[in-house]
Amino acid sequence: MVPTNYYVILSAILFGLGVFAFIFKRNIITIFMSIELMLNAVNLAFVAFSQALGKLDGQVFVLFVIVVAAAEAAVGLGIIILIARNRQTLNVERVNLLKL
Amino acid sequence: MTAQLAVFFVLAGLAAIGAVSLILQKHPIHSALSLIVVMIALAGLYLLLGAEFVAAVQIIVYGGAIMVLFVFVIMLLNAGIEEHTSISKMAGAPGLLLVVALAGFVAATIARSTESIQATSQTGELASTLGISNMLFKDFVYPFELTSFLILVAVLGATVLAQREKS
Amino acid sequence: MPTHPMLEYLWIITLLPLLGSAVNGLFGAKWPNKIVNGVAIGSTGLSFLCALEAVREFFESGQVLFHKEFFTWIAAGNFRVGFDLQMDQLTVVMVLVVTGVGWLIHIYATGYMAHEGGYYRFFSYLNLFMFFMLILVLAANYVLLFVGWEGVGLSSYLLIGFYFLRKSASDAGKKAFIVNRIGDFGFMLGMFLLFRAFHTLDFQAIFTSSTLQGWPVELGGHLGTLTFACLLIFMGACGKSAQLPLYVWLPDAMEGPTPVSALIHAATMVTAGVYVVARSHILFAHAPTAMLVVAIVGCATAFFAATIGLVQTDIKKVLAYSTVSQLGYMFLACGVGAFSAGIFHLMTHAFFKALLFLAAGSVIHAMGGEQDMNRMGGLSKKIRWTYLTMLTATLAIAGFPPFAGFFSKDSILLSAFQNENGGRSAGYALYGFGLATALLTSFYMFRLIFLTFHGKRRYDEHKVHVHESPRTMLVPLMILAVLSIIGGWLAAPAMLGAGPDYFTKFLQPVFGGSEAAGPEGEVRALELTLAGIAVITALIGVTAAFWLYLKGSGKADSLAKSMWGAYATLLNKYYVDEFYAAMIVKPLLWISTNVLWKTADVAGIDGAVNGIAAGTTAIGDGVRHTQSGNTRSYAVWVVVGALVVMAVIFFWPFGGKPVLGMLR
Amino acid sequence: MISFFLALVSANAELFITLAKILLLLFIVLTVNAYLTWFERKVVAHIQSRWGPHRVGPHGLLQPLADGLKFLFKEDPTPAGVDKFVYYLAPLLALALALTSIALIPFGPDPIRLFGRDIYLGITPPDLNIGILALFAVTALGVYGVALAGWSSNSKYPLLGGLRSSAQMISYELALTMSVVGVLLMAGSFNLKKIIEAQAHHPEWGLFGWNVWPQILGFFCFFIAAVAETNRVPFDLPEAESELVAGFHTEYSSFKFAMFFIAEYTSMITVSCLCSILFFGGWLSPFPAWWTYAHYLPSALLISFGLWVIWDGIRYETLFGRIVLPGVGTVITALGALFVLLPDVNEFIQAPFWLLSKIFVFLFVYVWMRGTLPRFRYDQLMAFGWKLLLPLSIMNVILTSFAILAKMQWWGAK
Repeated sequence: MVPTNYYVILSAILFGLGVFAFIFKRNIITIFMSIELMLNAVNLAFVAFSQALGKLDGQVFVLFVIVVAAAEAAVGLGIIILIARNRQTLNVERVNLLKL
Repeated sequence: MTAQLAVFFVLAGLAAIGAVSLILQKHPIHSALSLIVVMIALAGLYLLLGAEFVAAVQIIVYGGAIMVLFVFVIMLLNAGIEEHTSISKMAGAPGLLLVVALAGFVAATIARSTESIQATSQTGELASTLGISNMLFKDFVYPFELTSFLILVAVLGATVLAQREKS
Repeated sequence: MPTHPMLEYLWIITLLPLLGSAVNGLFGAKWPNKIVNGVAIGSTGLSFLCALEAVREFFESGQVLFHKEFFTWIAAGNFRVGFDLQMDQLTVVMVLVVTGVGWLIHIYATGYMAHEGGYYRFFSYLNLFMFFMLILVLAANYVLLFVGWEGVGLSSYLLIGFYFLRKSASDAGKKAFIVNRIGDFGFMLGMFLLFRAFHTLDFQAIFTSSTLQGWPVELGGHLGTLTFACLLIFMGACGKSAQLPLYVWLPDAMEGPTPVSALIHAATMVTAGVYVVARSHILFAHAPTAMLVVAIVGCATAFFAATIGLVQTDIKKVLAYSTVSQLGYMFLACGVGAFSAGIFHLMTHAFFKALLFLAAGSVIHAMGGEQDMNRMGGLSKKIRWTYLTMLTATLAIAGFPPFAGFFSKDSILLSAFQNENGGRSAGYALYGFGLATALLTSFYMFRLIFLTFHGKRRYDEHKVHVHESPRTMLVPLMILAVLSIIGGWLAAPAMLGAGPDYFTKFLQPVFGGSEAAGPEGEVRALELTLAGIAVITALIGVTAAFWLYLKGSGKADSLAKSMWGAYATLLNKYYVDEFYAAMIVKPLLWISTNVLWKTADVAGIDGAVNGIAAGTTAIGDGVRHTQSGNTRSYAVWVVVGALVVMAVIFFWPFGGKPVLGMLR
Repeated sequence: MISFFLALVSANAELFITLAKILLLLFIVLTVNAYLTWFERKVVAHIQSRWGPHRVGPHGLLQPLADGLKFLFKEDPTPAGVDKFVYYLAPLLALALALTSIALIPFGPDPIRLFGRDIYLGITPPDLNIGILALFAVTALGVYGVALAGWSSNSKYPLLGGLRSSAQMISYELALTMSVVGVLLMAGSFNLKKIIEAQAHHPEWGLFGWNVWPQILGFFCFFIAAVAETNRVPFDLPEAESELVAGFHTEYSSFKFAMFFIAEYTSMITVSCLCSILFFGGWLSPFPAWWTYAHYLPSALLISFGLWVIWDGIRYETLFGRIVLPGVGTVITALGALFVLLPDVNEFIQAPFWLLSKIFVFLFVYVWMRGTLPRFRYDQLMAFGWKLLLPLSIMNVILTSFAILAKMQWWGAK
């Protein structure tokens, strides 16, 4: 029997790594992937808790998260394609018109 | 129960390594592959937790659809090695500190919250799919419907975004 | 179906004019005058009829006070004000005067204003005034009365400034408004005092309250709550009824159209003060000091205004000052406890003063807008009806029998003579001044008549072609003339010993037994002698005027030269306006300019605002650099935010979950 | 030494049994794959009125062996500028996933007793709770093999092929899943065994109890989508010879190419298995239960087939053939006879027999389509998938659920 804390710590680690990637990667697509990574970490915590508490709500929420992630991926990738088309780059630091 | 622990550590190590390599890889497609590894490892963990339905969905949707989309887009845009610019000053040392602090906080907070939960002996009861479906279509039916709307909107948005304007 | 429908629906009387006002004000702009007339006169006439019906039912119900609350207006703690109206004998008099005279003046105005611009506006204002005035007289508590009070102030302001393109007119409007504010301030304080004393502001509740029954009469010198309350209320009355310190606005109010002067500044509104004092006579009865003050102020005003009236050359100004002095009479009456006499004079005065103003308006109309009496003369042939009616009114105001003024003024003088409050001497002094005022009144009124209608004409025949006014103007004149003849006969039997004073008898339920129903024995003898004296003085005044202004025309000027100082003083109205300007207006202006404007506003408020703006801009300039437009740095900021939230959750000191705590 | 080995085996037998099963299955599948190519070539040849492979061995039966040897010993150049890791990963991934998917398929309901243990046919126990979901999960990952191969080859045509295949697979995956939902609703479970048993509610109905009849629409959607998933004709755009030299595996040769090849044929087999399990009653016999003599059908078929082989072999032109073929024929005949003689065995082989025969039929249909149908155009493909197939399958789901609801309402049946 694996203690719940192990799962939780693992999810924390994954989340941290996701944040790290979110900040330190420069490729938009990779950044987007790091978001997915964070979502997965959260999912892991959800499932772990649902098992620990003996309730299924956590798993249901994981399903919702997955659905939302799918929608987000669809729209986000569409946006990324547009950016790549218009700015001929995938480096976020080159996409910096968003300032005064 | 050492077998379970061993499996857990294997999968957890796999996930962690995958995440790390997602960061270290220079080429987006390698990052994507690492992420896929993470996801599959997580699916394994879900199985270990007795959440087999979630595990399957994880692989089908994340592995089979979302990540495929990523790979597809990477191939479509023919993304190369990411160039190493450091225009942003914030995303340097301060960012690193912040990330570490955040991870620490997350871990500490969650750990503290788990103290209350004594690991009940869940033998991953295998009928969980039925329970999930009951919950999903009884208690959570309205959120469920809402997600369907969300999907619809997302589809429309993606379509609008992706089509080249006739000019 | 209630037994007394009109009483049950008393509010209809007040509402009709408001309706007319709203209709005219909102839609009248496009309409031809005829429709506007229809609406205005219709609404007022209808409300007049309703008033008559209500009065009939009131009599039918045996003259018991009718009081009904229609809805609760304000309810705050134990402070409760309802929109409730009441009907008693006093109200009957006031309502009939207001609606009746008001209606006549409406009719007159249709003729007088026929060629003016803003026709619908005028009638909208006039109806509005009617509405508020009716609220004022029908109100059953001080607060509602105050609503009417302020309302009439508003409409009078609007109407004085009717020709707002003329600076003098708008200034006069402002002046009236501001001076009234001073009085209203006192009135409100009085109300607060009353509420503190009685915990209610309802008339009946106060007057019949055990508190008041058990209240000791605050004899001379002892200044108790009631004295102060009465004095403050009287201050308001002074403002509204143009008594001594605050009378200055009324003469300027003549800038308004003549019907307005007739309706508001002669017949109805200015008598509101008298009405209020009479309404709260029970309070005054408990405060002799206040009574004395009222009497003295009234008497002084009467004499003072009369003196000014002597030398005015503007026909309306003369009438204005005579109004002030007549109001002084009324207050004198109230002051000496002869409330019914005061109300009686109020009524008769409403008749003949309205008549005077309308006649004067007719004259001005005939002269094509000329108001200076020195440019008139010898009009009696040309405008016969106007002349006759005006003569009637003059005789009435001068107090010749059997005209209305005679009886009312006479009863006032009698009660002044009998006054004990403050000692006999005070009574005699009051009587003396009253008599002198009567003399002056008859003098300046006949001076007006002679200068206007007699002697050789002093205007250019070719420029001005004099013409009689249209029938719409003449008919009201005649009606009012009749009224100012017979209006006083209610008191006649008493004087002739042929029965009681019906008017006093009628008002007795309101004012109680304070006055005997019809004088007896030596009192009647005294009354007759006093009446004789009064008539003689009036005759003296007439002859003096005749001798000065009709016989030898030069005499008046020579007299004026011989005693120039006094004449100039009178001509400049005792320099009161200048005095006020120097003492009050100038310092106020200085303070507002240098302290409030230059210091407080510019330096303080503007400084603060601009400072804040500048600071914000500076901060923005500083913070702007964080917005580098670089997505990664934004990501870092997101992390910072998340970190803060987590820190809050983690280090939440007060136990419990922070977020839920906030939600709860 | 031997004793130690035995001890090891008996110590953790489960593990070793599974291992043995895996090896066996691997062998079978690879062989079947090899002979599937032979079969395909033969059938297509006959469709096009040719002989097909005829030189190597009698009826070209040894052709697959030759091909295998060729794959093994051919030179294996790695193109310049490829992404090495991914380039090597792709074929492995494809093959591994294909084999995994077949590993999830149960070939029979009840175990054999061997060495005192129950041994199930198929690697995983047949009542795997999320069997079908697991299968879909594995097949869903199948995209990567193709896509990555196309991308990593660092060459135009493969890239196009990879793009096409990933797009195509994403598109048809939806239809695939959706069309199965009907069956799942009727069975009320993800468990393949339960799904099959659900079709045996009325044993006397025989093949009329199968899911095809109520789920005919779902079946067509499923089959078409499955064909598209396996990149077979008429959906073989990723490897359209005439447009992109050989599609995603243009740059692959020798054994890496073989892996793709095997993966494709294996997934064909998987799809056939799924079709027969989901819609055609899996291992159920098409005949009503009380036709007991139908149980002798397998042996009858075997015997007659064996006799035909012998008859054909005697008059074969080459000496080698005249020697080998009759031998094979006799073996087959003997096998049939054996089944007849051992009734338990006969009973036992019923289920696998029917399943395998159904799979065989579907494989034949595959080949048949390849021989007859032309290829879709890309836009046609997309339009077909999104605008026709997906709506149809969704409609199928809706209709099915309504029908089930009505059934619950009026006949109160579960």
